[in-house]
Amino acid sequence: MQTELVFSGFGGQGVLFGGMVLAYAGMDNGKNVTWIPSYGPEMRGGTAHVTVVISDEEIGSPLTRRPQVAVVFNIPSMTKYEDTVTPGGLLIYNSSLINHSPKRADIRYLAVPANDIAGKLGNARMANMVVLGALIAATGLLPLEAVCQALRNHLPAAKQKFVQSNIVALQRGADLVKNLQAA
Amino acid sequence: MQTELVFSGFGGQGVLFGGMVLAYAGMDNGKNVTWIPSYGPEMRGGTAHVTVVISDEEIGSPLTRRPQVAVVFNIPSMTKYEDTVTPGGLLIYNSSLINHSPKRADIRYLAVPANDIAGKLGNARMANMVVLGALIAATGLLPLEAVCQALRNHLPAAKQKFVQSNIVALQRGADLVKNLQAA
Amino acid sequence: MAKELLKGNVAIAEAAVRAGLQAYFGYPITPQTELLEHMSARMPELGRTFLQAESEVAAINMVYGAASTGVRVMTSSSGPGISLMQEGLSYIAGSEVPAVIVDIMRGGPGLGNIQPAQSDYNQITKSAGHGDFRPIVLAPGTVQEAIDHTVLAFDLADKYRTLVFVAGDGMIGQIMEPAELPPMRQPAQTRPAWALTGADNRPKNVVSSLYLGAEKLEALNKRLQAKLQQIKENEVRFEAINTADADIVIVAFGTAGRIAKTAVTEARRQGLRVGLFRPVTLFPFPSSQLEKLAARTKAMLVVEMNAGQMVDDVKLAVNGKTPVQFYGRTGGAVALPDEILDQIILLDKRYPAKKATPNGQGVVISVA
Amino acid sequence: MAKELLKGNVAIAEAAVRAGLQAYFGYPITPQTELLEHMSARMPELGRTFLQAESEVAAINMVYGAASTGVRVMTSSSGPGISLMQEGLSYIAGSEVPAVIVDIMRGGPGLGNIQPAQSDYNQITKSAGHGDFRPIVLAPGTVQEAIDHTVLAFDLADKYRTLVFVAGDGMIGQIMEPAELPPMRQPAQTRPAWALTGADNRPKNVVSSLYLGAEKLEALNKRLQAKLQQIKENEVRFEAINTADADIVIVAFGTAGRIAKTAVTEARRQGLRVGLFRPVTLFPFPSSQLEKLAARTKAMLVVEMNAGQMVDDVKLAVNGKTPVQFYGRTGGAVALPDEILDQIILLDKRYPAKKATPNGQGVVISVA
Amino acid sequence: MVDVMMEKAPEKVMWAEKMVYERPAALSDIPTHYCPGCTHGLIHKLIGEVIDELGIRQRTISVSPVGCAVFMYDYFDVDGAEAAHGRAPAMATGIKRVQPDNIVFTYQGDGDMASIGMAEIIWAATRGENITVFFVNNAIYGMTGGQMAPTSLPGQVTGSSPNGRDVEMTGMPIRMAELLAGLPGASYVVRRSVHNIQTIKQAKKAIRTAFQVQMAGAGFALVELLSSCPTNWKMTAADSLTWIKENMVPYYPLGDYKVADVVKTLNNRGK
Amino acid sequence: MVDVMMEKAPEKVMWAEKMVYERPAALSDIPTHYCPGCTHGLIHKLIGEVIDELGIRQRTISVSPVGCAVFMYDYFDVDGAEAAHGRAPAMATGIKRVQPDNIVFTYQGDGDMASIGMAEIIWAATRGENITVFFVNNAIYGMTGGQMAPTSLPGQVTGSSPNGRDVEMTGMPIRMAELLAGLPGASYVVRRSVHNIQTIKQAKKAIRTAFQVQMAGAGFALVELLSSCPTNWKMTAADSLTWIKENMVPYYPLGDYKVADVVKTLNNRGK
Amino acid sequence: MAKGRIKVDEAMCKGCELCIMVCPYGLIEMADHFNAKGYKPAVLIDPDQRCTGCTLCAMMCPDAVITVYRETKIKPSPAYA
Amino acid sequence: MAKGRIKVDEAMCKGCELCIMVCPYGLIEMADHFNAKGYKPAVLIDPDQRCTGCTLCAMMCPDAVITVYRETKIKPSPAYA
Ligand SMILES: Cc1ncc(C[n+]2csc(CCOP(=O)(O)OP(=O)(O)O)c2C)c(N)n1
Ligand SMILES: Cc1ncc(C[n+]2csc(CCOP(=O)(O)OP(=O)(O)O)c2C)c(N)n1
Ligand code: SF4
Ligand code: SF4
Ligand code: SF4
Ligand code: SF4
Ligand code: SF4
Ligand code: SF4
Ligand SMILES: [Mg+2]
Ligand SMILES: [Mg+2]
Repeated sequence: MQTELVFSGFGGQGVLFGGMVLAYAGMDNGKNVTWIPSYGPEMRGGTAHVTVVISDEEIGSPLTRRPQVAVVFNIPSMTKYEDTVTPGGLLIYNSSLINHSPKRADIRYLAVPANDIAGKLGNARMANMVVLGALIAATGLLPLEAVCQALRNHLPAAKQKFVQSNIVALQRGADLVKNLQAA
Repeated sequence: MQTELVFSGFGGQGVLFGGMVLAYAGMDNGKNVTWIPSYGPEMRGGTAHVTVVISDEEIGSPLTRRPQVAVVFNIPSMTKYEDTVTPGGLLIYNSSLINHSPKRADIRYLAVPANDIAGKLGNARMANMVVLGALIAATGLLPLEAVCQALRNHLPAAKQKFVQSNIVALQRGADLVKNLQAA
Repeated sequence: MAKELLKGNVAIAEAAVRAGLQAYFGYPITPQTELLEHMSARMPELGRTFLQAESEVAAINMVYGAASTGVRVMTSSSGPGISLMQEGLSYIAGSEVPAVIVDIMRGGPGLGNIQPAQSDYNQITKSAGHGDFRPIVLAPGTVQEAIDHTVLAFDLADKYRTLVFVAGDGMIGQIMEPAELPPMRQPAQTRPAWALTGADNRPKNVVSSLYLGAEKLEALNKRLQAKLQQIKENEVRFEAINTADADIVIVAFGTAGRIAKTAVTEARRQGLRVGLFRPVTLFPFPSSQLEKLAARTKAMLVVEMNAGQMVDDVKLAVNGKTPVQFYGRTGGAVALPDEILDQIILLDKRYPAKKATPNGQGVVISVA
Repeated sequence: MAKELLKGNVAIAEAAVRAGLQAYFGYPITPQTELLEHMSARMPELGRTFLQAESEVAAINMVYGAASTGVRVMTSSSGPGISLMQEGLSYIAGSEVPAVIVDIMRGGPGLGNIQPAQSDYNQITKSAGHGDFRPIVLAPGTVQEAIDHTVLAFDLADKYRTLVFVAGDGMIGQIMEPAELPPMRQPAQTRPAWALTGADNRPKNVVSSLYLGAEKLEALNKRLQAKLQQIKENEVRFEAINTADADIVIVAFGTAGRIAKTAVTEARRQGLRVGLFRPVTLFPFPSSQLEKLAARTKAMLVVEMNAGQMVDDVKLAVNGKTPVQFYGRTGGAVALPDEILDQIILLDKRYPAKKATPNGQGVVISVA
Repeated sequence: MVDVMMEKAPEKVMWAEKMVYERPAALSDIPTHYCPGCTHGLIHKLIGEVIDELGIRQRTISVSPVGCAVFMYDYFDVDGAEAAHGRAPAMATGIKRVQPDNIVFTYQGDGDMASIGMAEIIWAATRGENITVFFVNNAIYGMTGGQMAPTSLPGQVTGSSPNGRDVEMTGMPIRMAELLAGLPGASYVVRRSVHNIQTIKQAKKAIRTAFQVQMAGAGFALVELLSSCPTNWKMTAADSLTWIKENMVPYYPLGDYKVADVVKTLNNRGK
Repeated sequence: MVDVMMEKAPEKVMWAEKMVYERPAALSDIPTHYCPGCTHGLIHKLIGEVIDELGIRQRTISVSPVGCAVFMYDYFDVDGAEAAHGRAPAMATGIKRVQPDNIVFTYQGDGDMASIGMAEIIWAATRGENITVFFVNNAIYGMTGGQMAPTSLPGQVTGSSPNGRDVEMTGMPIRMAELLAGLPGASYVVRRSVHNIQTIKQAKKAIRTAFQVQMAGAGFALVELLSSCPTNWKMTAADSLTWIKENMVPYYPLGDYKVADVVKTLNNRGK
Repeated sequence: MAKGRIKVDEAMCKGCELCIMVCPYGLIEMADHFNAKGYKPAVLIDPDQRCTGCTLCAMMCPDAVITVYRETKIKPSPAYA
Repeated sequence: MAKGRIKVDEAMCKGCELCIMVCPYGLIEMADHFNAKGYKPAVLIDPDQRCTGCTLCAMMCPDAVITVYRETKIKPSPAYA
């Protein structure tokens, strides 16, 4: 099994970090993973993308034209990636910033009011973790606990103090999906 | 017909210039000619060589391993070129500076006390013209007058004042050979 | 050691440190800058030399200096910086001191952009600046390989007293994937006999690329060419996947090579007999290995992230024994598996299967 | 105009002046220095720009600047200096401004020496620094050709907005032989539409090699490759002597080519059917012309003043259709006619005459 | 361009709304890629204003550096060239020597000019090339993401001096204005800043003079401008300006380092 | 090495012949390729004498330039590297940084250092590299046959300034000692000459100090030496020395341009 | 005091807040909404018309996105008489 | 005055004449013959033993080919006593 995911948003929205946590979790769970950002002099202020591949096999191409999952944090990213998601795939978007009417019928959409939720948790910068939690819950790609553990394992010492609040954010994102699914 | 000549001596002995006058004379007489010096950071103090080719045909190689004529102005040049002259060829040497017993029987040697003659003419720097005059006389490569005319045609204006004394030196060199031949 | 999630640039830097690197000199340039940044933290920590040079010209000449003392030394850069190093590279080549250069290629020509590319293939494999020399060039396709190649690069550099390039691209530099770092080796405590360390109780040593007089310089060149010959004989490395029964062989290196793997897998899934030949050493190029394959394949497809450079080496290797097709993307664009697959399908239709010929020699078809 | 006895370096300089050169920027280096010195006298005399730059790096970037304004501009150097120009060359290539570079090659690698060599063939024909570009390369064999090529270089540079090299060697630079200079052309009074002259009554012009985003840079590269293709189709130049009935064809360029003429003459005298194929454009390489010859010849002998560089282009051209043998001298040594003749004789004995095959296609013999 | 709009009917005096500041025409109407609050933009604006005021837009040619200002040619509505890293002075030399009637200016960062481009700037100044140079000193390599620059301050933490610039290893930061002022070929060399309104005004004046020097054929003119890099300094835009004032200005004193006599004459004329 | 030889039988006092000057041991026993009377040789000799006197031959590493001194590694009996044109300071940096116990010196001509190598020398000085640099200023490109150097004097006729150096076009000759002295990283920067016995003695002293600075780990030391090029100046060796005195010294004043406090201490200790 | 106003080009504003810093009357604030580039643009909040059109904000704006207008007395031209 | 003499390494001398220039007593001249490199070497012509061994010539010689000897008083050592 191989899953290709794209994360995209403004620089500063924690896009790259969200993808990296997922990659760590995949690696710790014995998967092959690749994480490759777009990079450029316009990073700041511009748009940041990252492609994450999680696979049971050796990963050839770390890039994909048609991801199974796209996670978009702003309108330009929505515009860019909505069409690319592979049929049957999933598009998760930050509905705090994106007001969107789905164009496609052949993919699933998941609206996560990530900034609102994160804001309520007291730190708007954790929107990315909210989305990641939702992603995990919606795809079952990895156990949520694996992602939590990845934070514990790999956040540098100086940042370990944020682990707990990040985990709460992950949880909220996951809960949101569970509630939706329950609904 | 093609003639390949090498001139060799210390820098400052006018070796390159001697070859160039010959090349000019060849060109003015409708021949194909090439003139190619050795060049290097050791030019001064070191040894200067030039290869001149005069030909009725288009000239391919401007270099030769076995010149028909070698004109040597000092001992190192003698050492280097004596062996290279093509059998039947001619080796002209400045006997004012080189005290030499010929090694080979298959080439002709011509000893020209060029510095002595030039010194008597009042300018040791004209030794090269004395040798060139001898060369012309000994080979008949070109009419002597052609060489004199080349000086007139091609010496830059500032040096035209030396034309006449150079011609006298050429003449002395040629006379020497004629006297030898007459002897 | 356990695998870690490592960024290519950082992995190369740390691998070099662990291979006993004594000195690093470099100048920032995207997409290799994390390499320099890692060095700036690690080298001083270990009491070794890190210096951000004033330019790539200075960097390569500092490398030249340090290399002259017989220590392990490296620099890293990308296109424009590598261009500025050409004179220094040529001096290093002519002086026969060992040095490792990492080139994380980006789109060109000129300032171009900073996306991944392989467009410096000719520049780094065909010469080391002016003169007749050619460096060893290793082309990793994964972070693990980047690590392994870096260590290998130092060993080869020392073994042959030569220049070795590790040639990645922006993708290899920027990707993170799990990989294992080598154990830490300390810089060698002794110096080679030729090294400049002071003429104490021995005749003086000289490091120079100046050989006045054609005979002397020709003698140097003969020695260098003999060395290159030896390298050609002993150091060829490549990866061949599914080539045994392949009708079509894709030839691709580095990032293009790893991406092509996905295309090959997909092609096999569709029932096409496709293989992948991935040169790991770009110089020495695995020519005879490719030539052997040529006899059996009905066509080869060379995929590069440039306008067609390695393709000439492939053609030289197969020497007309099989058609060679090229597919390339330029300017930082990357050929993705689906495009490569399209090319495979086209090729498969265009060429009839090759009949085995007596001596294993195929019918020669001229290729445009 | 009458023929004059001209030194190659001076002849090139004066030819450039007469081709309407508006600016020269350069830095002294043997064996091209007379070229710069001639410019230092002539250009100011004509009210044009001569500037001795602080380095070759500065020189090529001054050339880049002047070229951006649409005037005829050139520089000249030799190996080490050409290496230092690589980055600037790549910028010029990426910006598509016309410029002429004279490379009077000397022995390498490194400081090497100042004797004539052809060892920068790969460096100047396979790339212009980093990135995918290749300049047009003209290789004169005589002073007259050096003059003609210089004038042609400017015309081609303007026509294609490209880099053009005149690639000589120390021998071409230092030799004197009779040649005729072209008539004096004044620098053009008008500037091309793209040139930087001030955005007065027109939209602004930009000269840049920066194309952020792979699509944009790929579009540039497609345009550049299309240009190179056009150049390949229209600008191939070569000289073929006695090739019509030749069993053996010598392939050599520049000085090696002219020296080989003497060997061919001598070989014919000895009854051997030998011809000479002399590529005049090294890029575009006369591949199809050579390929045609390959069908008929029993072997080709490539002679170069290097360790074997153009020989790969010859092999690529003949694509296995005839054996290709290499004979080279390095480090400033020059292959003389007698050595070449020896090689011809060896080759003649080694290979049987080729039977004409139906389609003009020869038997393929693999060459090491 | 006075945009007159009637308000209510005038009684005795009339009031009209006049545009008193607008984006200079010499700037293109497109957003820059500079980070929020980055004073590269501010310096562009000042240059644009001066170009407008001097009426030289149609004959100006800009030379962009490699650095954050690499796209400068997009931001000015003048002919523009993009130089190789550090080589803008050489490229400008090439342009100006064949186009003496054009006004040629370069714009270079500290990495571009003081590190890789050291030889070219010293030589342009030494020759007294008749060009105008803006040296934007932000004590960091902005574009490549924040490595140590030649002008990074002692102890400054950067991507390539993670423990703070160690001057034992790297030497003290280089003072370009002082260095270049010592060269006989330089006619006008000053240092300014843009960290508050007052310094901005002074900077603009210097930029104006630097162009006037060229217009008068009076030789090499350079304005060093202390500038911010909020992103790589990891500060807000406002804090960055304070950092310039408190940390950079003390090491890089503002002032006139070389004002050749011929320039003084100009200045007087200008008044 | 006192070569004692008995003369006639001594009466009261004994007389012995002592060798009071001989070729320094640090120089190899081979002739140089320098032209007759070229003071490159003289400067080599002084360096050799100092190396002998300081007893550092066994740990010295020389870095040759590209220029007439390119073969310097042949002429000194010390380990030697041959740098690319202008890059000796970078190469020396590479050597010294990994071999701090060696004494590393470079020797560069005016073209090598002041033209193509400007960035590298400024940066070595700025960083305060602990190396010793000899800058041999002969106002000409000797090796390539006499083109204009950055230090060629106004009006000087050279191969590339056939009508005399035109300072309007090329700027005034550059004064390296003054330029480098301004850099904080430089500890010792002086200019000397070798045109007569007195200046030769002063030059030797400066060479000695420049090595001592390095031995003390006190940073960057540079001695500029005015030197002759009889061949390309087209003068006799003797006239060349006069030319230095009459033409070069006025433009390139001899003197100490930077003697850092740490160096002064050294000097006192040396006494 | 002359009356003034400013116009911020919202789409081009980067929300750097430097204009806020220099306005002598504290008349500029950041909007609550994001522009297309993801920044909250500056807005003039001047209910009491205290803006003098002093241009300080415009002088400081790195992105040159502020236009300043000021009311000035003008001599009535004949047309208005 | 101390007595001295110099030895010129003829093969290495380049005949530049700088030693001639500095000898306070004019004791050095150029030989009439050429050495192997083509130069006329310097020779000490000191019939009156005026050379003081002052080393000026050696200090000036660019090619370091002059060795200087000087007679000096030495304390008789016991062995000679
Ligand atoms: C030859 C070369 N080396 C390195 C680079 C990478 N590079 C791009 S911008 C830059 C530094 C820019 O710093 P600075 O000049 O201070 O400008 P800033 O971005 O700070 O304005 C570097 C090193 C390059 N493009 N070319
Ligand atoms: C990159 C490069 N450019 C040019 C040259 C040619 N070159 C050799 S020496 C030299 C100048 C030497 O002049 P200088 O440094 O003043 O030394 P001098 O010979 O006068 O002692 C030049 C330009 C070279 N070898 N390499
Ligand atoms: S990185 Fe720094 S210098 Fe570059 S645009 Fe951003 S703030 Fe400005
Ligand atoms: S050319 Fe000049 S500098 Fe070079 S060795 Fe001769 S005299 Fe000395
Ligand atoms: S013009 Fe002056 S008063 Fe008005 S908003 Fe701007 S700074 Fe404030
Ligand atoms: S200074 Fe300009 S860019 Fe910054 S917030 Fe104010 S208006 Fe917007
Ligand atoms: S040692 Fe003194 S006196 Fe004797 S020859 Fe030399 S300079 Fe003259
Ligand atoms: S100074 Fe030295 S080289 Fe010159 S003539 Fe005297 S002994 Fe000979
Ligand atoms: Mg900066
Ligand atoms: Mg010099």
